[in-house]
Amino acid sequence: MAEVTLIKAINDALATEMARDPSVCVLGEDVGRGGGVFRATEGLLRRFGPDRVIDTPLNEVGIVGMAIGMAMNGLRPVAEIEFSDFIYPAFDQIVSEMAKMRYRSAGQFTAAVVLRAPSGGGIRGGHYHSQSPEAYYIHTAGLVVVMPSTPSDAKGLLASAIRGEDPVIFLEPKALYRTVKGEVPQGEYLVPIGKGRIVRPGDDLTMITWGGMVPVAEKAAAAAAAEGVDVEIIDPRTLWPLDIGMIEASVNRTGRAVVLHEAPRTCGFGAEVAALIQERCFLHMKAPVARVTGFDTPFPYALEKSYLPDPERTLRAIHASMAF
Amino acid sequence: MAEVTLIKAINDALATEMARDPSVCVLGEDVGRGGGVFRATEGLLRRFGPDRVIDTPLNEVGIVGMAIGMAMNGLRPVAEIEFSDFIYPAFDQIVSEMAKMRYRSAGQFTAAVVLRAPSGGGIRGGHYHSQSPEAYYIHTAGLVVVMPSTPSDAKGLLASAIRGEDPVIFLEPKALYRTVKGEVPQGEYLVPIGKGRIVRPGDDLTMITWGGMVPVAEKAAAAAAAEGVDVEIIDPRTLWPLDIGMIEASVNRTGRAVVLHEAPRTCGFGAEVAALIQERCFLHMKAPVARVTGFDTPFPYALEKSYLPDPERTLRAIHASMAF
Amino acid sequence: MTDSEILSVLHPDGTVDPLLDPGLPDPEMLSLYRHMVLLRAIDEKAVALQRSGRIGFFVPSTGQEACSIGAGHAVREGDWIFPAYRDHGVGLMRGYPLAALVGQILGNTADATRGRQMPNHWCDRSIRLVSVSSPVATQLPHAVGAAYAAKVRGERVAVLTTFGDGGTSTGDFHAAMNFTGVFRLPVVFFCENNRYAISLPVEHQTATGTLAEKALAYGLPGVRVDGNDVLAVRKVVGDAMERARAGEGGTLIEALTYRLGPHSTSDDPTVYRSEEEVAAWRGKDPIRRFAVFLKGRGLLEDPAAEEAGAKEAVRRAVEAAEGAPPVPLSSLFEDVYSEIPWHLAEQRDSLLSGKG
Amino acid sequence: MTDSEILSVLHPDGTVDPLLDPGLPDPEMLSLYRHMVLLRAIDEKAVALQRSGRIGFFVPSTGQEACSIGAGHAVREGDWIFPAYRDHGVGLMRGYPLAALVGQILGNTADATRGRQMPNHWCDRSIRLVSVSSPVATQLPHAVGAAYAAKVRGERVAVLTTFGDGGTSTGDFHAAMNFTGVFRLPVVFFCENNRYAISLPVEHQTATGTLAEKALAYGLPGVRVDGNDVLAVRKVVGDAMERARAGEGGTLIEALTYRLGPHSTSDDPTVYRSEEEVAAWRGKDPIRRFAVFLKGRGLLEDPAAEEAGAKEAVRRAVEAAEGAPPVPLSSLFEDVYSEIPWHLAEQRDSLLSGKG
Ligand SMILES: Cc1ncc(C[n+]2csc(CCOP(=O)(O)OP(=O)(O)O)c2C)c(N)n1
Ligand SMILES: Cc1ncc(C[n+]2csc(CCOP(=O)(O)OP(=O)(O)O)c2C)c(N)n1
Ligand SMILES: [Mg+2]
Ligand SMILES: [Mg+2]
Repeated sequence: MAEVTLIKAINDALATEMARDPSVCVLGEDVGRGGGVFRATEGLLRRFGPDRVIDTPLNEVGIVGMAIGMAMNGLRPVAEIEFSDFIYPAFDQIVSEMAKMRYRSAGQFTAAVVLRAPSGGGIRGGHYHSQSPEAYYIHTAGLVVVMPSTPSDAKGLLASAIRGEDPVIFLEPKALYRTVKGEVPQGEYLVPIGKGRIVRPGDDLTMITWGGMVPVAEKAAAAAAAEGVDVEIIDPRTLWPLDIGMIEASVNRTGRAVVLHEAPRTCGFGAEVAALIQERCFLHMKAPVARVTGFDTPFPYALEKSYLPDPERTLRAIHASMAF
Repeated sequence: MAEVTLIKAINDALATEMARDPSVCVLGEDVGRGGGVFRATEGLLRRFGPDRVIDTPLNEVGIVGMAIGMAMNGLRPVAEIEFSDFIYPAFDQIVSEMAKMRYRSAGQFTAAVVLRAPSGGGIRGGHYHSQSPEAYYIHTAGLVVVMPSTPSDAKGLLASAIRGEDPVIFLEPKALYRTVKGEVPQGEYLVPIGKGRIVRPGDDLTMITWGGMVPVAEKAAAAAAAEGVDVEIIDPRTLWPLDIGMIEASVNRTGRAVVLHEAPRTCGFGAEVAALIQERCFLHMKAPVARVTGFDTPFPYALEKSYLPDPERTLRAIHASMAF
Repeated sequence: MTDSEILSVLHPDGTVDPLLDPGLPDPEMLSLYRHMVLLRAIDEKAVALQRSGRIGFFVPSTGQEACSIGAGHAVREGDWIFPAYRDHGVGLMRGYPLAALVGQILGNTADATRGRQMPNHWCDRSIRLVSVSSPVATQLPHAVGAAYAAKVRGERVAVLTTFGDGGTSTGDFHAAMNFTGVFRLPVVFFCENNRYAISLPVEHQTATGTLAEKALAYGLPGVRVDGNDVLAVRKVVGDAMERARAGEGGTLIEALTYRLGPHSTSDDPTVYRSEEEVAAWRGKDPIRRFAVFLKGRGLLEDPAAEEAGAKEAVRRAVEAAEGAPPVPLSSLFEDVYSEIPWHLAEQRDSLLSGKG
Repeated sequence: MTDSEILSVLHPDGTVDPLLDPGLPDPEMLSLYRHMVLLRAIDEKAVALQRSGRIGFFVPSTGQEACSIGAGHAVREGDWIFPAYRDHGVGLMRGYPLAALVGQILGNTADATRGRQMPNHWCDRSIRLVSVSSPVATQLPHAVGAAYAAKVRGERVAVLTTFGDGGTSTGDFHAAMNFTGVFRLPVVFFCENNRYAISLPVEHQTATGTLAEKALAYGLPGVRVDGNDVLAVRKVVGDAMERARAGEGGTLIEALTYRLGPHSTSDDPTVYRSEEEVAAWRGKDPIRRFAVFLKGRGLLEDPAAEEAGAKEAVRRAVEAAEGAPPVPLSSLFEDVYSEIPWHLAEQRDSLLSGKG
């Protein structure tokens, strides 16, 4: 197995699934000749041709709506939205159509589209190239929301999303595209939807985090370990439906939980995780579930570093929880 | 003071503010000649003329985007979206533009638009005439989110929203448009943004609810009272920024909290309220914060009555909390 | 053809323009007529059901029968239909059973879609009649995607999508038309310009003289047709579908018509339309107009008997469907995902057990 | 004027078409030239700053200077500007100070917008230069609203909004054009067709022959202009702004141009464009073309000296602004709302106290 970047793993998943199943197509802005602004679709046009690697006009309603129609008529479209910040023109197509097609037709029609979008901060991108929108989609019944944090998970989860029968919002932590490397199995490889990953086992406190915050959690946990605090890190990978069993078991054991995410705090996914934990683990809790998150402001440009949770802020939350 | 319906109170607020301030305009689909599909804008066209009561083409991007531009150039637009379910084509204008205009221009430009939209279930409207979308907007930094549950609050809060300097998502519980009546002060009347209302004082359990669920909570509380359980009901009225002080004081006293809302549970505003309460009132809690909510499905037509929380389901949550 | 030319086939005196006559066999013409009559009978009954509280809501198509029936008749096996809420006629003409339609309205176990949506939101996979949505025009981009899939597989099929004059203002229209032009897809955009979007007159919907000319902005042809003339609609839609199937790309059709009734059972059209205007259009009733022609041809004898027959058929269908049991509570939690995840299982169990 | 006619003023030999010459006084013409040269010098410096890591990102307008400078010159006091990210030239021409522009790029306390946005996202209330957004074309409906407000107040002003060929495909374009037609608003839609939306050639963006003809779908006039001819741009935009101010409604202008550099500092255009194509357009450089004319008129002697002067001005501006202190941490929480609510006060306090 080769060590590859996360973006290469995405590219690998796309190529592998397209080679396996001729109904898999990719579409979006600049995905063909351009190879994708992050190069996720590089080489696919040459290999699979313009019928399956579709450069679209600049319109997200068209991209998502067309993908829905393709899915209804036997294809398996993987649509790329250039940045998750630019998905909103298609929000109606996502929440009113993609998410509800199976339900409203009682299963006669489905919209098993995979919508890939680079997400999160870390590239000095300001307001519109940095946001973390997962909560909007988790709140929308009918959507599966996935966010990998390692190359192998990226490959395996994307392949599972493509083969699945549900619409998937597949958020890719762009900060990690080229900064993490890892071994990725060659050829067909699947990671199941709905199963979390224990990034680091630990006994004293459970930290739930995902995407670009996983390396931050690891640093904070290492620092805590040096102080004798043993943090368990859980990356749910599939944000919804959440692997609640893994979290519950951990928190029942540790009695302490911190949720760490980039998105603004209020009504972020951290709120849901906190609500679930206190509902399910109430009698085991030694401290309130803490949230370390982006602030409730638009994503700033100059102060990005202060906006994004870092190992120090995370460590302070660990301290506060341990000292509660 | 006359007893009027909630929809009349909305109409009254619009007429009063338009009479007071010539920069107030209303715009939207069918708001002029049609008088609004719920008749919220009835009579305004005749009284204030077509320059200030604007029938727009069928395009929500246009409605919201135009309202933003009007606000930037000195008007105070109140835009109506026919149902909150039809707001999504304009989601990009709301989250990328309206919510961020002040921040990104460091206060040079603001988009103090009031976006009114009928919201919630109760009219046999199925998927697209019944949803409760508040969480999307609460999660979006920069927006004020308001939802009244009485005619006087509807009038006073709408007037405050129109006079304020921030963009407001003003959700109107359509189930209550004609089913609740109440005394409404005549002429200019303001209810402050950001202040909750204690609907019913009580000592044993705090119930936080809003919009169309307030009457449900009242029924459940009455039933609980008959069993000797004294429920305090808080209607935040402004969902965000939340009147956290009122909730904290109550829960610290009662030690028990139930959040009741129509929207789907996962990542709903109930999750945020639960997360905040357990963060702030941890040592006073005698039971986990419970959530009574719509289910995590698209809004159904035939089974609407089972989907929406009712006094029985609410009472069961009260029992469970008391017995914890 | 110039933009403002309006194609029509049926002359007021009951004859037809021989150059434009689609030349349908007699039984087909009678079938068109009978479906139009049935459609109107459905409207009448559904509105009555709503008035008596037995259904929640209804959107009638009275006055526009020539549009949906004419268009529906141009759809062939293998073609796809992405209709708007007002176009039950298209499905009906394609074979969507009356019983199924009535079941959907009632939302009980006679509804193949399990009471999930309001009346008028039908679908039937077996005839590629796609699930209707309430947000205006969201089906247009789906039509594009379905057409794309058919095209890359080399299928000789066309995709019909229908919508109103208001629909042309939506972003979905813009996206779908543009993608259709760029990818040269077999999509027929059938716009029923009934002159109003709820209360908004079409003159305030857009500043163009016609809706058809909007096609040019996307490199597509645009055609206008008399929407109260079922043979003209059949002809124009049939030609466009044929072009589409032949790989010659999409078409925008503007059918000029009028809704004689309210927008929906929630609407009071007297607020925004004059009696005279409605009366003038009532004089152009598409069913009566077609009947004159059929009588002249000796194909129709007793319109009143046809109407009575249709009413009776609808009455019987409603009677049969009304007896069906309500949808089970557990169905609330199904079809959200392909499998029921833990959180929905928990929510279902707590509802069914009377706990939550 | 036919749709495909492309208005141009500057002849290759350095003369002008006397019928179309906007007839600007000599100092104004020199000012146009100097702003074009300055614009290019800014691009060069900003790209260098990005390459050396001192700023995060930049969008150059090299090759399109005639568009934004020509359009900017047609804007008068009281008019509004809703620009796209590539149009710093419009603001610059209207008086947006170089120092402010450089401050914005650097995002420190020299930035009037407090480092809130990426480079290229300027604004200046004092000249009604509205805050640039990244999502393509979202500013178009805002322009409509601002024009509406001006119109109902009876102000004789025009609103200019700028965007690219890709922008015509967005839903915001469709909404804004249609509303402008319906409400007859004074909005000038200035589309810089630089032939690419990142990697997508305009032929794949839409199937129409021209972008200008899209105007007809909204009852608006559409005009094409040579976008590398600053006098032609000035003329066409000036006329459209005048029509707008006179209450005659909006116009869509398609300026044909080419971006000589990358889409942004993150882009590698060699992936999707040929060297020959770029070279051909380099031969049509709008600055050189204008210089030939100015020399012929005796208004310009030493282009190299002009360029050197501009570079020096930019260098000095950057030097001055680079010394400004970083924006304070507390500013992160300001301007979200008109007042700081409790939750932001808490978040601010915990950040500033090093607690949270
Ligand atoms: C996106 C969206 N906005 C608003 C509505 C509310 N609405 C329902 S029907 C309608 C008018 C549609 O008019 P038109 O397209 O002409 O079709 P018609 O009803 O006349 O057949 C409106 C505004 C909606 N359903 N969807
Ligand atoms: C809604 C939206 N989708 C996608 C993007 C990503 N994106 C940034 S610029 C661009 C191309 C714009 O092309 P054009 O409108 O021709 O303007 P140009 O950059 O050529 O000046 C794209 C797709 C975006 N900014 N906004
Ligand atoms: Mg209509
Ligand atoms: Mg371009």
